[in-house]
Amino acid sequence: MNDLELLYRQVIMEHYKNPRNKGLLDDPTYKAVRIKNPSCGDDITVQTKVENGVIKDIRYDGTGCSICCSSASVMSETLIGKLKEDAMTITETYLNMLTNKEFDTNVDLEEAIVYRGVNKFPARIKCASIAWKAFEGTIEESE
Amino acid sequence: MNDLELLYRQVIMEHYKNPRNKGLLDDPTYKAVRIKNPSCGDDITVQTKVENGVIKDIRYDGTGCSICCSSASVMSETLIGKLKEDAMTITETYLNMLTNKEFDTNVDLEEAIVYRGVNKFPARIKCASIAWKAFEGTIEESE
Amino acid sequence: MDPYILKKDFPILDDKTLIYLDTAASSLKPKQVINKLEEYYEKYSTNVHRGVYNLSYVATEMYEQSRRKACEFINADFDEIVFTRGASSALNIVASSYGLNNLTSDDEIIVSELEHHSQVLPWQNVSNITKAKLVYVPLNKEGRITIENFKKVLNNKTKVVALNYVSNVMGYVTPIKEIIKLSHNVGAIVCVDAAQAAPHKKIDVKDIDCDFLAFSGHKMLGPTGIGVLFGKKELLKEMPPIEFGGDMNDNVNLYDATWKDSPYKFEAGTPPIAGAIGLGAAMDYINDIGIENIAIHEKKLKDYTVSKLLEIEDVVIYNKDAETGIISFNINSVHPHDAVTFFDGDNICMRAGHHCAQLIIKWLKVVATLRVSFYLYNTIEDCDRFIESVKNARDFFKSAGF
Amino acid sequence: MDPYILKKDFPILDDKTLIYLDTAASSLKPKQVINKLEEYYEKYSTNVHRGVYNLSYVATEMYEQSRRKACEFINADFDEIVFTRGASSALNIVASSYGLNNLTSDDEIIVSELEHHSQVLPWQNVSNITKAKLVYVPLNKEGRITIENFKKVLNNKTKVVALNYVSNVMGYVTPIKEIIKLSHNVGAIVCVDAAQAAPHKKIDVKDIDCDFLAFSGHKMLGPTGIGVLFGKKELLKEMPPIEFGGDMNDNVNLYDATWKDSPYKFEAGTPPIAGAIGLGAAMDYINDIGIENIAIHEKKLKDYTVSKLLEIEDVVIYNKDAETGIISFNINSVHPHDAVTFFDGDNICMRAGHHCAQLIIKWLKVVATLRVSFYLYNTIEDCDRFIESVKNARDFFKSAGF
Ligand SMILES: Cc1ncc(COP(=O)(O)O)c(C=O)c1O
Ligand SMILES: Cc1ncc(COP(=O)(O)O)c(C=O)c1O
Repeated sequence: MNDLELLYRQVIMEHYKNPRNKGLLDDPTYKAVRIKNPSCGDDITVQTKVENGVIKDIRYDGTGCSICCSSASVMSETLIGKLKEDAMTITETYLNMLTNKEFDTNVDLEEAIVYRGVNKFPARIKCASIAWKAFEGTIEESE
Repeated sequence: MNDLELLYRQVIMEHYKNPRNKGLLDDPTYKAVRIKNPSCGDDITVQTKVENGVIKDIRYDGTGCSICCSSASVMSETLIGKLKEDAMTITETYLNMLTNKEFDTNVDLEEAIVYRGVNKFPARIKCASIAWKAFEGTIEESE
Repeated sequence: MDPYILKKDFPILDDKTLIYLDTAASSLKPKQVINKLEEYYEKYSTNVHRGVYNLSYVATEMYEQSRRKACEFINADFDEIVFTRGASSALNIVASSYGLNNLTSDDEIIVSELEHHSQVLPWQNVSNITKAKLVYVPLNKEGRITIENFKKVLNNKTKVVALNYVSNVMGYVTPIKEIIKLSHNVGAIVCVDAAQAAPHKKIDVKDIDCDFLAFSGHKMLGPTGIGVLFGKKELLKEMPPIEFGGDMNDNVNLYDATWKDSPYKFEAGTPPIAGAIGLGAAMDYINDIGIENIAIHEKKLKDYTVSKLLEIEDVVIYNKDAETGIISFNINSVHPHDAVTFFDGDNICMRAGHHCAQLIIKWLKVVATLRVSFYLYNTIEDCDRFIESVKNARDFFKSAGF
Repeated sequence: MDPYILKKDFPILDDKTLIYLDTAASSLKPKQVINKLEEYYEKYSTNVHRGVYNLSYVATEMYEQSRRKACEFINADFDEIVFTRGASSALNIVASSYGLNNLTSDDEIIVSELEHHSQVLPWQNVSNITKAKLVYVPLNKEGRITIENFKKVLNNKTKVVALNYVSNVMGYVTPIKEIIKLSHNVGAIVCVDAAQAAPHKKIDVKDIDCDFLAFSGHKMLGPTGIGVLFGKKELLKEMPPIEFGGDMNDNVNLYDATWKDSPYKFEAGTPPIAGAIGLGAAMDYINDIGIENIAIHEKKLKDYTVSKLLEIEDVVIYNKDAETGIISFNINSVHPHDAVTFFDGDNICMRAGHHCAQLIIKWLKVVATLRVSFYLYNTIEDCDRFIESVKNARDFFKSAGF
């Protein structure tokens, strides 16, 4: 597989075409954060509901390229049900992986590992980051 | 004489220290034009009275370096009493001489010829020009 | 003109695999311009208008010589050329100085959905503050500003017409001369955004009789950080400065001050000296080739590419009949940002997005477009490689399931 | 630091006879900065923030890296650094955006006669429009802004204090930290003109706690056409943009639009990309030497030169006790423009005039001054040749009859 095929792996396409947890709720128990990528118009809002230290639910909506939209879907699937601390660790590890920083390979990124290929495309790192950054934002808001 | 001595010739100093025709008149039969040199703050106003095609009088006032002030004095002495056309020819010849353009050596510049040395100091050409340009302006105004 | 020879002037094209199709965002720079910048920084890097020593005199002469070159480039007079930070800054001066001081709630400003944000947002601001009404020329079904539609919105209340000369998304040439004539008939002034015209098209401000016109250096082989505002003498004369300080004043007292005449009134502080000098070199370069020759070359490349793209299934072109070297298109069901990564893999640089012109993107009812823009350094081989890449991109994304 | 070694970095100083004493107007440029500009133009001369292809990503990274360097240089945060055309533009943004939108006729603005036009004229304009009162700190007999005198004009009506950090004519360092503290006590914000401080003095915006601060690239080894505005986050956040278009907006509709956050809100259009990248290289250069070392070196040259000048009859020095490398002086009864031509003949570049600071020239009751300003590339030999030239000039003009 070449870099590009690596980037557009089956699992990414699957989430792009069949997004999970998409659509926002009108529910004040969720914290929401919106992030845009000024350079290309990606625009994602993430809503998170935390209960007793557990990520009870994540919803999102927005527009963007396949990397951006699919990563929001993958993020929601990966993090729902996790302990808040674990979700944050996974997020940090994921973002480090994207930006070619050292990252703890013991952390199980689950499906999100497929975004490893993005580090070959620096101009697209933001696309794969913003949903996760918005999630981080919702947790910080709730603290 | 080196270039600098050539520039600050006796005649220039003489006019700098004993300016002729200096001080403006409150007389509507004179046309006045003010010119400034933004780069160094020279500021000269020239008044001209033309009668029957003859330069009857020239007055001026202002501040500036020795080249600027003396050239106003020399200009007034050179041009008073001349036919308007001749005064304009002298002015044009003088300005051409300053800027290293071709100029008609048959035109008698009288004392103004001493400013020949200024063309060695391009940064000072404006200083030696503005009184003469202001004079030109007064003639154009009166037409 | 021979693009194969010209290519050699552009150091960035030493990379023979690079295909640069994003000139509408910013052009590449020839060594003649880069060397000129170096010359300033290595030989006479002093301030202008201020020193009375020789080096500073040289810098001032070079700076003002660039102004004279800009005059010749668009047939303006010396005191009608203001150096600015770029086209955006230039257009903002017109809106802030002329617009805010001359418009009232009785007046109308004509703009269009085909404008770059830099030509529409300053006038939105003027409209917000003065309550002058912002009026949009309806675009025809191709997305063009036509005389016919322009007449529908022009009336005696129109005080300002602010339109582009060439659109940066659609590449259409606006019939600006006729628009200006019609506008003057009702007493309106016309501000022309020539950011995409100046690099590609002979401009004659006296012939078209525009009141203001703006363009940028970096889109026409020149440095970043320099632009030109043309304004008619009589207008500039009456307009207040927008920035204060540095070199733009005459006499300064504790509680009041007077300004220099145009253009200096609008050039507060140390200007972008190297930028202006570099822009002069860029204009020389363009003049040496002949801007008409550049226009013909670009059009040829664009027509060729459009004809080939039309043969590719799943490609939608939004402006196939454009008169200049810009193509806006998409590959069906592939988000342009995904597509552009594919092209990047083939070392083809091109834009995906809204091109700072969201209104026309919304008008087209798309999220974004891909854009290709040609210039003098592009060749038929560039087009062929690009077309090949489009085919491969289409195949790749389809097989990936898009 | 060894100025003899540093000199070699400055291509213009290949001319060994050249003595450049006009850094306060604009500094010379080292090859490290010139090379960086070349690198941009030759390797990745694309637009920023817009392309999603790799070259454009590189340009954007380099541009934003310069912003981070500027942050470190003055200890600011990322979103507090706006790139502008220069110090003048930066100060104008503060006056036009903060000043015009926050002041009323009940308020007072403190400035001084020691200001550069770029720090006094924008506030004259704000005063004219808002009717806020412009108040001048009385200078002490040396021409300094003192805490004692500042207290005389500070009161509960003071809303803005706009002062220089280092004067470009007198070279005095303003006790800005204490002034800021006093100002904050009465609820005023402080805008610092650091155009002459940034090249010569460690600045820490958190330590002095200023609200705004401005400086230029070209005075600190950087390119022309680039400057920096620092503003505290909370203030920038509330301030409206001054220029509209290009890259500063978020969503654009027909009749309204939203803006990006700071700093982008204030960077309309294509920014001076090469300028910003070059400024980053200039900051690296200064950091490598250590700005404190530069300051010590300049002060040494200045003290030495003053001591020698004081021995020359007919020389009047206006600021002999200045803390920085600036000397303002005259030769009795010789107009400074005449004098400067003499120095130019000895290939010594220095300023004569009002230095865009007419108020202090009027305060000194002179028509103009000569000004010498030292920087890292000057040596004791430069001082000696300059002093020799002053003596010769004096002799020449006296013998010519001045
Ligand atoms: C049509 C048009 N107008 C204005 C601009 C703004 O130019 P700049 O970003 O150089 O200020 C551009 C460039 O993007 C443009 O294409
Ligand atoms: C103290 C001071 N402030 C402001 C400025 C203005 O800087 P610029 O001309 O780079 O905008 C200068 C430069 O002359 C200066 O010396």
